[in-house]
Amino acid sequence: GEVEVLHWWTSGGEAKAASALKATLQAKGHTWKDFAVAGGGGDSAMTVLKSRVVSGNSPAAAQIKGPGLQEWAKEGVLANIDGVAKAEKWDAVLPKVVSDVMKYKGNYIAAPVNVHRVNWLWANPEAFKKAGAKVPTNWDEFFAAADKLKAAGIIPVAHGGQNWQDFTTFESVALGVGGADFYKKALVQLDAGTINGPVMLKVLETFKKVKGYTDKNAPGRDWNLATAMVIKGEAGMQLMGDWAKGEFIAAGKTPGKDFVCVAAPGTAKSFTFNVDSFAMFKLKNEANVKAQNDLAAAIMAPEFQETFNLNKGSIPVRLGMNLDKFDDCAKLSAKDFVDTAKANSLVPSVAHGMAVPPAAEGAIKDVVSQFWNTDAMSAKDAQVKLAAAAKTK
Amino acid sequence: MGALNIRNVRKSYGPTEILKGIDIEIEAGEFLILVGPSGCGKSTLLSMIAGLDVPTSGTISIGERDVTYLPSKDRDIAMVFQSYALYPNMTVAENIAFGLEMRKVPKAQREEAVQRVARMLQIGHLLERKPGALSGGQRQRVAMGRALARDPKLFLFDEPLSNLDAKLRVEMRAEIKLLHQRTKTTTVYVTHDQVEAMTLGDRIAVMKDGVVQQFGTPDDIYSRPATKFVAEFIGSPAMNMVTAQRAGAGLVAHGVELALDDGQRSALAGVRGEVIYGLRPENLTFADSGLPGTLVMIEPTGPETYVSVDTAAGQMTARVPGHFRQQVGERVHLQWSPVHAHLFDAASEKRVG
Amino acid sequence: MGALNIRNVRKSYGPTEILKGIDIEIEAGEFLILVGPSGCGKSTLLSMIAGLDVPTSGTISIGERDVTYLPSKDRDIAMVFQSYALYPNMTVAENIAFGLEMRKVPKAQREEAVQRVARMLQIGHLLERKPGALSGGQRQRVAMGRALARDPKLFLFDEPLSNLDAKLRVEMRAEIKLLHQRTKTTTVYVTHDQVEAMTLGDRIAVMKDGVVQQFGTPDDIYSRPATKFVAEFIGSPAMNMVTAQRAGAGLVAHGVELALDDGQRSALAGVRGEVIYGLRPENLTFADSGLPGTLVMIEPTGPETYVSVDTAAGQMTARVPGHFRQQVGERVHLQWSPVHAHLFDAASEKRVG
Amino acid sequence: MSTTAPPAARAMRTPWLPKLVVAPSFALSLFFIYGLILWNGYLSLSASRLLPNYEFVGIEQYLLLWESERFRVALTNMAIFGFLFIGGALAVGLLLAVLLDQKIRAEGVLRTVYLYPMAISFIVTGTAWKWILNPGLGLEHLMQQWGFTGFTFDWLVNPDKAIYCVAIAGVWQSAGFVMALFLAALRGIDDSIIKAAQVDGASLPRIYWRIVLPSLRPVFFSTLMVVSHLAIKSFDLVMALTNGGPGFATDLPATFMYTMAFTRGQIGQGAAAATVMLMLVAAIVVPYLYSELRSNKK
Amino acid sequence: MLTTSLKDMDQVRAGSLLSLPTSPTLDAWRKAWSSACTGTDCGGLQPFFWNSILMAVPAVMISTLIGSLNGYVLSKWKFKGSELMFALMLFGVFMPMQVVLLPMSQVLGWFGIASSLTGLITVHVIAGIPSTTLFFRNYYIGLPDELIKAATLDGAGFWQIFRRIVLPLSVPIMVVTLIWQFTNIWNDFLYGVVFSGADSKPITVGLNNLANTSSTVKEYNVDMAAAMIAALPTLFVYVVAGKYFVRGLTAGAVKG
Ligand SMILES: Nc1ncnc2c1ncn2[C@@H]1O[C@H](COP(=O)(O)OP(=O)(O)OP(=O)(O)O)[C@@H](O)[C@H]1O
Ligand SMILES: Nc1ncnc2c1ncn2[C@@H]1O[C@H](COP(=O)(O)OP(=O)(O)OP(=O)(O)O)[C@@H](O)[C@H]1O
Ligand SMILES: [Mg+2]
Ligand SMILES: [Mg+2]
Repeated sequence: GEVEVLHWWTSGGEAKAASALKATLQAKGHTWKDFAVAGGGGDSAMTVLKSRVVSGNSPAAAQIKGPGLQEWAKEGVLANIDGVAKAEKWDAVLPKVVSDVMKYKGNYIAAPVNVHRVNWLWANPEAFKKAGAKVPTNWDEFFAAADKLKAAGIIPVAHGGQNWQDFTTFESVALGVGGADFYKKALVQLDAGTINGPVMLKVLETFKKVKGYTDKNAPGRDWNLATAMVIKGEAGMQLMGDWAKGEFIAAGKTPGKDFVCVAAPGTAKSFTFNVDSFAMFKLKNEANVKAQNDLAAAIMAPEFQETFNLNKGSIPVRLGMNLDKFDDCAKLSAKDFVDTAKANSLVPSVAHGMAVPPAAEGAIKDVVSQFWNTDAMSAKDAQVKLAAAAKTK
Repeated sequence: MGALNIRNVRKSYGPTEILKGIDIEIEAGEFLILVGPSGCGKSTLLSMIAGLDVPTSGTISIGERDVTYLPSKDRDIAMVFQSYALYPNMTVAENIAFGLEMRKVPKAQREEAVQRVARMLQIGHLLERKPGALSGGQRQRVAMGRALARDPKLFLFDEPLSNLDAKLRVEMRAEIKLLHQRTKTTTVYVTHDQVEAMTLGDRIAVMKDGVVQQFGTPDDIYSRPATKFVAEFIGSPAMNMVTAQRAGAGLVAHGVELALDDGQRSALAGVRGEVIYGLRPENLTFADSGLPGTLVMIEPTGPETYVSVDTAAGQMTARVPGHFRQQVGERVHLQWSPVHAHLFDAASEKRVG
Repeated sequence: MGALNIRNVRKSYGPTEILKGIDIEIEAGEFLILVGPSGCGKSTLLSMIAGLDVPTSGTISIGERDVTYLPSKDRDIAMVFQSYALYPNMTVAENIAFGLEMRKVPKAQREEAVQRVARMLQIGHLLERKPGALSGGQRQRVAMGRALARDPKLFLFDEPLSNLDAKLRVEMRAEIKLLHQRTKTTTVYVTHDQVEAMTLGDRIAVMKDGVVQQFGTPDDIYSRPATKFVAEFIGSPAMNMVTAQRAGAGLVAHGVELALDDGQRSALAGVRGEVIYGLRPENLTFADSGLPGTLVMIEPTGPETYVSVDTAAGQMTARVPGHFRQQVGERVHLQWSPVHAHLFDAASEKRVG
Repeated sequence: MSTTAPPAARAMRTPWLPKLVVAPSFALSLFFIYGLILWNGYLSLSASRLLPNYEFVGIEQYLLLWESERFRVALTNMAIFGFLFIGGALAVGLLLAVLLDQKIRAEGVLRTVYLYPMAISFIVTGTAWKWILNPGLGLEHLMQQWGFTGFTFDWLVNPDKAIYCVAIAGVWQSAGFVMALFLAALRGIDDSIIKAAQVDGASLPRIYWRIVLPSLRPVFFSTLMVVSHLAIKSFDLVMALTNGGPGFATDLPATFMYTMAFTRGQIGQGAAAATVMLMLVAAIVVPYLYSELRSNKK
Repeated sequence: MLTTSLKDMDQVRAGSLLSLPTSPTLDAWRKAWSSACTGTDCGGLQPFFWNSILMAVPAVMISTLIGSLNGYVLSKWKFKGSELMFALMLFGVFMPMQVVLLPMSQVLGWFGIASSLTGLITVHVIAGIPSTTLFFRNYYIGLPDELIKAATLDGAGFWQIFRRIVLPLSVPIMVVTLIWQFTNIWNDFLYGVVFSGADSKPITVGLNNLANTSSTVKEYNVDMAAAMIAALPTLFVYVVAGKYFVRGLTAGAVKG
């Protein structure tokens, strides 16, 4: 059969990883039609996907994640892949938080690929040494360290200019300041009482305080340029998901020595995840359905999970894998993943579309970004707007 | 070849009526001259004959066929535009050959035609130029060439020689005459040149303000102008006009008795009110007696001289051959024969007798 | 007001030389007429005087100032273009007022000037139209108006009356003459109309192929043409030319002895080879004796008639006043007085005597 | 043409062929433009989210839109941006065209240089402008390095000013094309009227202003149309330069619409935004179109 | 940009963006052209480039031709309602392209040309007609009507006048339209990504895939080289077409 796969893994390591998947399928005698659309964290890909579906020309699989899966399923265009899931015992190897996302009305409709941890803090030890600061573990320490860095003429926090970057910082602050339960209530369930509560106000204030430690050229900067600032020691630290590691490694730095990865302040016991997954679309051709099932199986196979995540910097979504080949940051991530899953402090990332439906997500992000960028806006105002945005359906 | 029949043609641009009911009919093979003051509607009429514009009302037929609404390209007409309308992107040769090409004339024949008209119009050396690199007269000749290369049912010429020097004009005029004698193609020709009008035309239509004032042979028009307007318009310098009062059977202007012959006298019998007494400058001669006056202007033009004289009956211009020996200010006498006088009813401006 | 001085001006377009060293000098206030066959370079010369083009070599001065390279707008010149070059986006009134506006003439004065020229050119009712809605002659008058509205150092007219009817042309000619007499503005005027050339000009320059053939007063040009070309070019119908051989002190053409007076005889003494004997049509008369011939063509033009006669010395055209009573084919005799004969050296085509 | 021509006259003046020639394009545009406007209008009244869906909900989407602060920002930006961009592009383009029309030697090179910004992918354009306008890297940095320490230029990162940066970049990008359009028209003009104006004593700027440009009126009209079209559609530009940021300070209706319809799965909302935008455009363009076509008839 | 594309990766990361390359190398160009990954395929931009050519050339030609024909009719063969027709078409210029994406794909689906080169060309042609018509129509308005009249008299029909008189006089506007259409179509991303098939994707999609990484290291030098490659054909078109901005096309045509 033939599988057409829509994804936005187009460059470098990602592309290599995707090629591995392609090879697996080709080994099983299927053809792989590559439909790669990069850009905007998948925005363009979504556009394409929609028009493909509308023209009655769906691909076999498409990279969709989080609540988006549910929305697509609701439109009735996704296929049920329980057959593969049963055979491969997905229920057993996936944390429930993750598998829930992959199901619609109890049936698997998508196969997960990897787990990114979003609540990381990346720091340049050199810079910290120079400033005489220590890598923070909570927000008070964070600001103390930031002050010292600033005093040493180093930009304390490297930051970029897209709204998801703003929100990555925001959700780390929320998790660190409010804790996992608050996070879930406020940002996953969008509970109005919590959003209007005092904790949220504190979160917002803290968040705005971080802004003070970024440089004024941040708007419009790509995240990797912000990372480069940390690498070069122009900046001390950056709040960013584990993909930032790729930049450090590509620059020839070693984890633990040239840079450190720690959980974002106050979030060591929690884990905001960002899971990439492939939704399977309803197909007409039998042979292609077979190929589609093989694709789903292959995605969850340990070999692919390993190759892919090694390349991508993330960790396998499948529990209980051998992580010998992974680096220390990944190992820590994997350990926390399991632990937090047990402790019920494994939370989905809003910034990366894991927690709330896109419409609400967009509206919330708008408010947070506006708050971040508008010096005149008070935390109180932001809170009111946030509450309004949370009501978006 | 076809006769041309224009019946009650009117044309308005918005609220203003340009042509006010034109009726002209000529036989197949005739040469019609259109003359009239600037802006009287000559070009407008031509473009309706050509099918470039439609009359507001009235019909136009060529031969037996009503062509009023027939598209231009099906009328088989060749035209010289007053504004030339050369194709700027084509060379002179291509401009000339274009009409033939459109009518699928074989290449060899086209080239021959180009050569023929180029010789006729003396533009052989310009064939490879674009119109932008030509002088005014050369452009006009190319515009002519475009029409002459063809062998149409009807030729329309809109002042085709106006930008040529006198010598060339004479030659071109002769060529056109020759061509017409050979092919007998019905032709409509607009001109301001009296010599052209008189020598080329079988018939002349004199227009004014969208109305045909007189339609007749050149000789008719010149020797028996139907209206005061035609009389003044044709002939240069213009006919001298004296407004005269009836005095018994005769005419008097400012105390001067104007000579009349018997025919004129009887014709005048039916006219009430004032009469206009017209004399062409070439019919005035200087003599020892006659109407006295003072020389006020002497304009030598070469072969003849225009002499203006202030008389009791008003200023009169005489046209005399060769040099004129007297000086401005001298007293002279004008004489003429009454047969040369043209009489018009001052009220209707129509010819009397 | 300034004299115009053109010194050895040459102009080439690519390899072809259009003007081959023009030398013309006129006094302040003079009226210069440029004539010459189509394509001889008249418009080119005007556009160099206007500063729209630069000579390849030579200089042009106006007054005391060398303006060869001075931009047009600083020369204070008004010009009528042969191609009109009206501003299509402006109304007639705006077209006329534009030059004044550019010279910062106050609005009231501009409007007055527009009214003045509109009256003069009879285009008062057209002032609000765009050029696109005008007839050919009306456009030409607007082009005139644009120049006449101004009061420049120098007027340049490039065939300004070619598309007007004879009557209007006479009136316009008179207006121009009047204007010139009043303002005494130096003027260069291109025309193909002999009457205009003879009546308006203080001086005439006859050009041919980029060379000035003769430069002199109208009378000079007409009665003493310097070359065979000038003799043929000025005057319509053209001068009759007979190629004659020396026979003793006299001249013989095809066995016919041609009359000469004493001055001519002695002037001819220095000439070797053939001689061209020229006679203007108006100097030929019909008589009972003289050069015999057969009538071959009779063209009545109204005031006079052109008569072509086949003689032993070649075909000759005579211009006779009024109607001509004889018929084609009849035998006639031509007579003339030797004082009217023009003699040219056949080799150099220069005037003899 | 006269207004009272009999029916046959009209028939003669317009044979069927020309009509046949424009018919397909006309049908296509009717179908795609007006069909889609209707379709879109309907969607704006539906509950469409991720995919089009025809459940009718009335004007709910418009109410939502009315309350959306982001949409209001987008409209305001459109006005500011549209004005600056259209004005700027026309002015700069015209100036360049006139300069290039002066028979200068390097015309070919300059023309390409001016046009080229339009050709470069927005990915690159955006990056380049980000450098230039970024206070820490570009202009401000450079000026400060040269010793003008007081020089600040932080518009790009200032939410209130960023839209001006977008306009500047927009002008830079499209002025070249405007130039090309004008240049084409200038080249179609017969020199003789320019000569006449010189003789009339007009200086070069005056000639252009009074004679040449007025006769470019139809082309001016095309240009204005295209530039406004660019303004309304400046999607790529914003995306590349600011991605709508800081925050959504540089959002334009086009980006708003796209985000709503495709990123956020609120097609109904996007459709409503599109409808509002089209109506606004129509309110401005239709009278202009009308007057322009009227006056051309003459 | 050029300088960056000539640098190697180490220098890119180390140096300031404005510095000159210390050891210029064409590696980035080579990589961008033939071996950079744009998904699971690592064939560089090469295939995309040819796709774009295959798409842009016919789409530009067709839309320009249609535009000039429409313009010709709407300016020189006016009929009752033609002005209205023009106005209606013109309004299409303002259609936001995002709005048409979904319905257009539906329609293309019906015709069975969704996700194909043909479909993409069709979309570009349709999208281009309003502006090309606008350009030509307004340019032709300025051509003297007398020329059309003279040609009709010479016996030329609708097509002959177009081919022999009008087209030769439209060189400058033709150049502009070609430039406009080529640039738009060549640089279009949205239509290209939505309406093309897996193996007919245009260069912008390739470039975008190459330059946009969600989470791995950026190779600026390759990105820049790729961007340059993608921009070269337009440069070529500008230089070549630009030569035809000839002067004074209608000189000597009419008096007036
Ligand atoms: N751009 C050009 N390139 C080449 N030759 C040209 C150009 N413009 C004019 N000529 C030639 O120069 C010569 C002189 O042209 P000019 O317009 O001065 O003639 P003219 O005396 O005004 O003639 P006319 O009485 O016909 O207007 C002509 O033979 C013409 O063909
Ligand atoms: N498009 C138009 N709109 C309004 N009036 C027009 C239009 N075209 C011509 N006219 C007017 O119609 C009248 C007749 O024009 P036409 O061109 O037929 O005159 P004409 O007899 O050829 O004059 P000329 O000898 O000056 O060429 C003129 O008064 C002119 O102003
Ligand atoms: Mg006329
Ligand atoms: Mg001339």
